[in-house]
Amino acid sequence: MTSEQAALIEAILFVSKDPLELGRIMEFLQISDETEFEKILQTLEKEHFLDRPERGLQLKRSGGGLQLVTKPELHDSLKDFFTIKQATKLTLASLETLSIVAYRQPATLAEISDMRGVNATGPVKNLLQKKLIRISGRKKVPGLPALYATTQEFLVYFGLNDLSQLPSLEELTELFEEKEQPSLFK
Amino acid sequence: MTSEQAALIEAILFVSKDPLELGRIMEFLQISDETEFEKILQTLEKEHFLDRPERGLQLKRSGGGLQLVTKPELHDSLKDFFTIKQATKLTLASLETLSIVAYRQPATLAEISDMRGVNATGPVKNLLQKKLIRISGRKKVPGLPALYATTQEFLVYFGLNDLSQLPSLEELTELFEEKEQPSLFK
Amino acid sequence: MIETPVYQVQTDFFEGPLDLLLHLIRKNKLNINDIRLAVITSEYLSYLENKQGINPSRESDFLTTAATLIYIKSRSVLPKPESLAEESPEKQLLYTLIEYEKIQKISKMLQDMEYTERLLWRRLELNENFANREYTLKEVSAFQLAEIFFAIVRKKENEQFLYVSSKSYSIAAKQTEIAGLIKENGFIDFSAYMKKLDSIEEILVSFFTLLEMIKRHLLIALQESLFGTISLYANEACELSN
Repeated sequence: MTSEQAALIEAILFVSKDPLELGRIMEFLQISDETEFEKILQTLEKEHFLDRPERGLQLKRSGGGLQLVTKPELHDSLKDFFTIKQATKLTLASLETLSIVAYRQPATLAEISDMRGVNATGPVKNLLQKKLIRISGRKKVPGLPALYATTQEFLVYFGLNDLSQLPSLEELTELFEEKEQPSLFK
Repeated sequence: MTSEQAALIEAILFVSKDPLELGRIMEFLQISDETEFEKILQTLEKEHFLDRPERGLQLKRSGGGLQLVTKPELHDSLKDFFTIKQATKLTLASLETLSIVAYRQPATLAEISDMRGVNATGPVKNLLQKKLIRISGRKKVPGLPALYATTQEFLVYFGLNDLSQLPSLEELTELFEEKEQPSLFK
Repeated sequence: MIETPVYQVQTDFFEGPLDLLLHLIRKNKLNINDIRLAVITSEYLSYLENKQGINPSRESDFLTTAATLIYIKSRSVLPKPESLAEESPEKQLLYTLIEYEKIQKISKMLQDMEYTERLLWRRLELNENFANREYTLKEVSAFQLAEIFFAIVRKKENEQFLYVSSKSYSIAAKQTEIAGLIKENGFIDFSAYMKKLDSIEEILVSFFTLLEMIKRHLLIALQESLFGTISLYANEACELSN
């Protein structure tokens, strides 16, 4: 096995996340003898991966193909590293309520409950406590119900700079329906 | 650098899709001294990747982080092997628009169009979709037009570590002056 | 990075009027600080007349500059030609040109950098499930989803479906439904899925459910081409059901 062959095998396995068929790799390296190829693979696997404690990867055969994967003994460390520690997530009822407030604000509790088909008192209270919505005023109808709108914290949660960053219909029209400029030469 | 550290760095870089922040890797390896970490990285880069012709990968710093990529000399072979086309290159119109955003950020669509002498709606839309630019806010003028700025993906796409790595306009002029035809800056 | 061979993109057209003007200035070996733009006006106009290098969809931009040039020229033949005064249109245009020349330099530099970077292949550039297809897939932003979403809302509004449904929809139920559909079919065609929904409420709830699932990395949205359909896939790294 030449070092060029080893480098190429590593690179193609790295790029393609799917197991690669042995036949394709053989063809690529212009090796026609299966026994020879098998020997190359075994040398590669042992000398470049398994026998090297400084390497975090190994070769794996699965589904009739060859794949690069991390070594099993690193599993726990990797799991630690890639676990995203999330702050408490919003309940689904709260999200649902929030979606209505975001697009229909300012909205009253009755309007929100109507749209959800269930009473929204709980979620509204929850969202108020989490400061994702606030009372922005009173609707001028009998009983003067509170009107709810989204807050600064809402923007942060959804990664928005300001409410106008929620894609508006106008924005989308401007950016995504570019009209061809009328040609003046005809 | 222990072989365990080397193996771990390789494994986490292999698994993560985006460049990994150096700080996160340091924390993971429980290294607090930046100089020490820098030395580890340089040893790793040289001894485990660059100096080994049998390896197809190398380390790359971009977007403020570290990433595993294939070696540049393997590009043609990889292109042959994978019939898939790489993502299309940017058009000149998009590159011009991106240049303006990169150097004048944040900039509005009107400002970009003015500087190019042609309407930039198409390229802006294209760059938004490619996530190379983003809406960073609103300009406080009538109509509150969106302000565009470059993204993290912009850095990664062009192999930059941070925006300060872009040459200044003065440096740029010097760089181009010798090899260019009659320069307009004199 | 500047030393790498310049990877030129050939285009049939000048990128715009400024590009053409710079070309004419260079061609005539003129210095931008001495130049009277009136000198190259007729040459500019002949390009426009012959449509040489003129992008048809940008004709109006070229014409606007032509009008400015003619105006500048007409001022220059007045008995008392003004020097390049503060507010003269010539000075303004020259300033724009100088700035535009910088942009061209930066563009060339970015192009070289792009060329260099494209030699390095990253993982996931090829999505695992599509290794044998001919097109590339890119992740789409919430912005694009929103585009389609609003198009559907508009359509629904035209159909006067607004508020007709008395059914209520919950994000929890939607998430289960979407997870089920993806499990069954492997993916969801976003447009087709949204079109099947029968009320504004259901669309809103579905849309926010999808956004949230994407935000939580439960789903990946991919688009085959610029205006192609958007497909939603389960993110293998996550359990769809949680």
